[in-house]
Amino acid sequence: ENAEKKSQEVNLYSQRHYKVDEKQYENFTNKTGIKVNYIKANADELLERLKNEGENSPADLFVSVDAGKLQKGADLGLFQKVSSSVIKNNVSKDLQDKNGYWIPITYRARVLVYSNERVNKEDLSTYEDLSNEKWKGRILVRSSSNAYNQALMSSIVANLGGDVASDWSEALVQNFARDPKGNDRDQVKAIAAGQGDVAIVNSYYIGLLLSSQKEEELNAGRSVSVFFPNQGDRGSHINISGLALAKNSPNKENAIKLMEFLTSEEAQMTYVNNSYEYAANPNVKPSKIVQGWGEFKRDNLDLNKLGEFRDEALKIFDSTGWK
Amino acid sequence: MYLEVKGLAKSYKKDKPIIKKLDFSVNRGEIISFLGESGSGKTTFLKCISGLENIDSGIIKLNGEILNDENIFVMPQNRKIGFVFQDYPLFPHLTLKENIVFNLENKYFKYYKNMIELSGLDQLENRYPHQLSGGEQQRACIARALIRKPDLLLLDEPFSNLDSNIKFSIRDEIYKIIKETKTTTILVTHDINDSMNIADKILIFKAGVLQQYDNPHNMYCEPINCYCAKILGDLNQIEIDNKIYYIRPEKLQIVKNSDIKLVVEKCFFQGKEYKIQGTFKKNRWFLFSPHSVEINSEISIKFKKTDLIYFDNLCSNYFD
Amino acid sequence: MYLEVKGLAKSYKKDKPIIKKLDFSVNRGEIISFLGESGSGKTTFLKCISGLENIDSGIIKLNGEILNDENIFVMPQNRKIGFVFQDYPLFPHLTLKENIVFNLENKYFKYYKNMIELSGLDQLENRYPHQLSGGEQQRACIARALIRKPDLLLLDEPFSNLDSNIKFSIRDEIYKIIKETKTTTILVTHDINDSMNIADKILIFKAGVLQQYDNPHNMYCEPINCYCAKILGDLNQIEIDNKIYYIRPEKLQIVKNSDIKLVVEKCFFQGKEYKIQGTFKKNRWFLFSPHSVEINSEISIKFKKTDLIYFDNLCSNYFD
Amino acid sequence: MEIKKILFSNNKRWIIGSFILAFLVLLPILTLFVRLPSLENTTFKYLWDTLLIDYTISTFYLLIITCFFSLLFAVLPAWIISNYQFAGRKFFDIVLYLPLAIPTYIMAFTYADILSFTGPLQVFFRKNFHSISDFVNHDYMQVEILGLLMGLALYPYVYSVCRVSFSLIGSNYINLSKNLGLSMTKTFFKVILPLSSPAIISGLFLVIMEVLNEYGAVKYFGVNTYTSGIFRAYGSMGDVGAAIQLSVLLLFVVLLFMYVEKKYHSRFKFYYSSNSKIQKLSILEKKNYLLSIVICFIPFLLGFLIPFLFIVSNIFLTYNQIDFLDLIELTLNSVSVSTLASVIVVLVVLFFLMVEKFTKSSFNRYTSEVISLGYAVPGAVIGLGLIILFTTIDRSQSSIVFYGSFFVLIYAYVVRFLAVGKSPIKSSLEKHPESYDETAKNLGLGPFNLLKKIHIPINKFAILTALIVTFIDLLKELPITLILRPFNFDTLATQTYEFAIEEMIPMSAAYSFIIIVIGSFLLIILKNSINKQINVS
Ligand SMILES: Nc1ncnc2c1ncn2[C@@H]1O[C@H](COP(=O)(O)OP(=O)(O)OP(=O)(O)O)[C@@H](O)[C@H]1O
Ligand SMILES: Nc1ncnc2c1ncn2[C@@H]1O[C@H](COP(=O)(O)OP(=O)(O)OP(=O)(O)O)[C@@H](O)[C@H]1O
Ligand SMILES: [Mg+2]
Ligand SMILES: [Mg+2]
Repeated sequence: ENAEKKSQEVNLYSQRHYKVDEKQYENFTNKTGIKVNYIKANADELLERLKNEGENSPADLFVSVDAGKLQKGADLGLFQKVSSSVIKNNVSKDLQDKNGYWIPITYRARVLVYSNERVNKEDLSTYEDLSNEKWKGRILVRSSSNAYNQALMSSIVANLGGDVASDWSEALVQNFARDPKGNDRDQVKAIAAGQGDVAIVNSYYIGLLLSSQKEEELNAGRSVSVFFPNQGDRGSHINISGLALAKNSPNKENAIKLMEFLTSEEAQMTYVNNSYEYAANPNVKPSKIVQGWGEFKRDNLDLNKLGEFRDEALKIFDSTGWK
Repeated sequence: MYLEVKGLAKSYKKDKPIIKKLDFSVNRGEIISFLGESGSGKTTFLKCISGLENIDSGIIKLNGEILNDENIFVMPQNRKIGFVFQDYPLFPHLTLKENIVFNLENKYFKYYKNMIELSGLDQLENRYPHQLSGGEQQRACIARALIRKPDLLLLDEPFSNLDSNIKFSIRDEIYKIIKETKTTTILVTHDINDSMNIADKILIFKAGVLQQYDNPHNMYCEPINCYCAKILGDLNQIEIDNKIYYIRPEKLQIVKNSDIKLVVEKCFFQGKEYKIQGTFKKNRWFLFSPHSVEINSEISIKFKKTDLIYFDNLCSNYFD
Repeated sequence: MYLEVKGLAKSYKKDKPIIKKLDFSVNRGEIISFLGESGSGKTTFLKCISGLENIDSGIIKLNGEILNDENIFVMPQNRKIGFVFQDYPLFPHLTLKENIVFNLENKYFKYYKNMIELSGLDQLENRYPHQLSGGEQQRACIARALIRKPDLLLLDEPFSNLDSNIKFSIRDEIYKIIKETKTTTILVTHDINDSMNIADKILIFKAGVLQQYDNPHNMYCEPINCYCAKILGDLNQIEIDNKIYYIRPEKLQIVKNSDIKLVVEKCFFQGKEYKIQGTFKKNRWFLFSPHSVEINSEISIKFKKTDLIYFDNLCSNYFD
Repeated sequence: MEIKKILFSNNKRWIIGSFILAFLVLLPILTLFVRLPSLENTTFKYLWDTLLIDYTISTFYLLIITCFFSLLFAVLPAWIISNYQFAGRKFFDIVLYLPLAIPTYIMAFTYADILSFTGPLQVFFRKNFHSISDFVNHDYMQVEILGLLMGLALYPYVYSVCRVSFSLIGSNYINLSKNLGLSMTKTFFKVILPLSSPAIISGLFLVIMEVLNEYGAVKYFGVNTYTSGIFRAYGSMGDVGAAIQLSVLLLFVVLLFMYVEKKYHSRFKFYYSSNSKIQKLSILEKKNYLLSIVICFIPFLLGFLIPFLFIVSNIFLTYNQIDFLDLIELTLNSVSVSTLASVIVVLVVLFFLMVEKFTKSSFNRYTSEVISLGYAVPGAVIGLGLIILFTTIDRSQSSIVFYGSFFVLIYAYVVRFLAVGKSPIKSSLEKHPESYDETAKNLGLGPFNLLKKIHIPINKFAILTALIVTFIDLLKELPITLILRPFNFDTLATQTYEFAIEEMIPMSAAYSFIIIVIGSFLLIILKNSINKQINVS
């Protein structure tokens, strides 16, 4: 009886904590009768918990908004491979884990936004170009303790090597308009306030800003434009939200069902319409606001590299004074 | 007249005056003892003099200068009055020396050495108050007040916190210091012994009114009413011809036989003599005897008519 | 013997015993006064008796039963000993009545009415401690202890917080209550007057050791050493043939002329007589006189040889 | 020797009981010590070499600024309210406690929003005084501003102790100073402040602890404190060992502060002892009236009114998106765990203090000191300790007994917040004379009855204070709840935080609003309770 009862549940350790997720889980339950339980916390703490729990862990799925954390979990041997053809068919090939430990559900791009007044679109090109002296005192970005910045730096190390990344970071820090602080929305506001001209931000937050209830924030959002860097070469840096199946998952079947559901077109539509992310399912178009920025070429670096080069990226931040 | 108080009235609540009307004056260098029951307003009186409380009406004049009347109010900071408070005398965060010279004008620093010797505190300068005995604390407070050469010294029950053993020596020392520095002093107390031993004049205060103001001897021998009489010592009550008379215990003599017979209730050994408590016509009487007497025995008493004291018959009702 | 204490020793810190060795016993119904200086360990002694402190060694026996020795320790909850503490005796959150019947066994409730009348608290049953005067609080504490019919009553300085006016009446009342209930009592105090007035026997305690244990009269007239002698009253010192003798002030008589001449320093009016302080060969002397004498004048003194008291010459060094 | 004494004492059951309980309380921290890797650890070395100096400097800088503002907002208003009668006094006496109801991170997020380019302040100037709007267009996210904001959020810790202390000092010392010729200002600086310094320091100690453990607000303002270092090691670098090492180091820093506080406290321990007279309020002079009102109004205005109104306006903005059912559920969640945990905290505290009181053993004095250590450790680290601890226990039993249950969550809360519940009860107990205990024992009371019939009734306001303060802190608690909560469990604080870090501050308003309203309501009760303590003792 106990086993039967258990099979009607699936347990998540989730770093994602958006209202849209709850909606998805509800839909899933309505459809399958399987109840979704979740604990929301920071990725590292959840991984630590998973690691310590070992065989006794109640967790079936680990959910993260950073490929690096998924790779870290895989490295620690906390996950098991998933071989569902349904899922494989649901998501773009280049977003998938080469090793098969995790699967993507959505992704975001690390884009540039610039002041419509003070910056010519033509002057922008790549992330690397931001270290150019012409941007002295004009660049805004948040702190290096932010996971998205760490992923960006990891991607640059992976693509261009540590030395280039280090030089780039050093020059970029010189171009900072102010000490890194605040969140991505604050970087945009700082452009509106004239404290800087170009900001490195997450596409997702621009979407949020542009749907703000506050008129002044909308004005601030409209005074800037989005630019996808590196379209001429490797493409813009992206990071995924993804799921991984826990090694000792007690409700494995349900977990796979949930993964299949979340990558299905129906669920993917729900994501993009509620959260300004890009869908991992190639058949699903992003929301209106996001579509307005146009299509872009994404960096198809193996996303596991984001985790692999994390340590090096951190050392570069620290040695070049990116606070 | 050095200190003059005229028509002083003070109340905390509208219709319950603590001091109804007080007139008296003090000569320079005199020690006055202000005697009253607990809660009768002694501390309040000192606070009025020192400016820590406002007065309702009246005039306070010190050394010819008006400190307080209808129009004038000299701030307490600017009155040269030393006040030794009833409790909490020293600042706990300062050493004894720092306490004494606390906020002291430069010109007075030269008295420090003398003052600290006079008060016998020379070894203790660097101690904190909690490292001092009660008596040492008291002396320090007095030194702190005196070093400023106050025009007037107010002592609020300076002995109330002391062991009775230590009390006598401290009382004597304080007396010595005050007399040597010739400081005009008002000593507030509820202990008649302290008053008698120190004061040049005693002021008895009751029900918001001055009752008697005189030197100890007159006070004892010619009390103005039964209240004052009782305060200064035991009184035995006797009715003669429907009139109530009083007589002091030491005026009674035990004799072989007489009309006045007492049943002994208690007989205390008091060192130099025995104190006997007995009943005479339902009144409690006291007297002294060089020898012990047996409890429940009857003794005969004799006295001189001239030693009887008479007050208005209403007197005792008035004060109870 | 009702209460027996044998070889009692107590120390808080290893090498600084408060009580070195104490042997004494009390008869049923007696009032014993335990007399010692502040800090000499009086309270500690009472706590040992009542079981609130452990003892280092010795035996405490009450009514034939051992309360504390090497092996036995009766918990304080289970000793039938009433303890009236030195300070803050009443629980602030309970009314006077609730305080008195606090944790009272049913069988004692019947004494409540009598006890509250005896202690004169009948009007105040529903007041809270902060609405009571100091004396009322003291009496309530004693009532609370007595209503339980304790085998032994311990009073720790029950008068120390009181006005001296009020003190005498409370002292008398307590005495009356104790004697009426025939309660064996140990009264701790540092005031010799209280001891003399109340106690059947006085125990003088100094330097961790019992000095003398006797009735007041013997104590005064035949003190065992100079310390005990001085505690009970003023002593005048005189050297005759290189030996130091003492004499009590009341044994001195003022005469027209004699060999012994005194310079008068002070003359206090004390009500029934004058107390004179003077110097005789650099020693401070006291004596009494029915008349005032002039300060700085010389008076002649006479006494009887038999009134002289002699101690070992080392005695005064020993206790200073 | 000491052990022998314990084993042979009459109270050995109590002493051993309290030892076991103290061991349980400290277990999560001890677990960390056990896991403490050698100092050779490369991450630790790396952090030590590159960042820690900077982090330490900015930590102390932030501490100094925060303490400065806490004192500024606390001391003078407390003095005015404790001593003067003026119109509005009663009102201020209540509202000055209120900023405590606003979590620090909400204070930081809210003010960053208010002061930002798109916030009401700058918008107002742009719309109405365009010419000078440039003067207010600044980057306000500076460490100094953060210190100011944290000062606003935390000053009530200092205010409440000052309020009590100033009232208890009473009129005696003030009269004495006047008599010795001191002006009121001089009296304040030379007498009142020194006399109150133990109280002020103990209040500041709480402020310091809060600053050391704050993470959300400092991260947002880009200020790297010592705690940032711990999180960098733990989170970004994934090195739990280094995080533990740093926490232990932090623990030593805190122990140092604790030692200083104790020393200071013991030096002045005696001064309340028997002060009976309550200070009579003086009438405020006309010429000082306005100034006093301003001094009292500013902390309330900045620390409560403005952020509160801003949050309310955000609620109106997002009115149609509020999920009321969810709101009610989270409120119930928050209230129930906070209630349960604060009651347990108070019970545990009472147990330790009572055992200390009646055994009088120095061993117990130490145990009841060290149980406060949990407060010095960042919540996330305590969470980590508990994870390690319970997963080890669970693994050895190969079943999930405790872990991931409310039990662990409450356990962690208790470990972390014992210190908060302890201080008001302890200081109240210290004010009562030993003779209460002795009398009660002499009258035949055993330990339980002693607690029930004497100590709980006479310290009831202090116990209430402890309950309320702990409850409010728990209501705001974040890191422990995040990591240790059971499945599907959210509190008002976690929901507020999730919206806030997702940059949806307006959406978080409804949740923070409830935290603030519940907190404020309790603080008003607290104020009465504190005032009663002042009058009773
Ligand atoms: N600030 C005050 N406000 C209201 N009533 C007061 C104040 N200070 C004192 N009283 C009351 O005035 C009366 C006289 O008080 P005061 O302190 O002057 O008495 P006291 O004679 O000094 O008594 P004690 O011998 O106990 O010191 C008391 O009933 C007291 O309660
Ligand atoms: N619990 C304790 N621990 C250590 N020392 C103590 C303790 N209690 C009292 N003492 C010390 O023991 C000595 C005797 O104290 P005790 O209270 O018995 O004196 P006392 O004779 O009652 O004095 P007083 O007349 O002032 O009440 C004092 O020096 C005191 O400081
Ligand atoms: Mg007084
Ligand atoms: Mg004592």
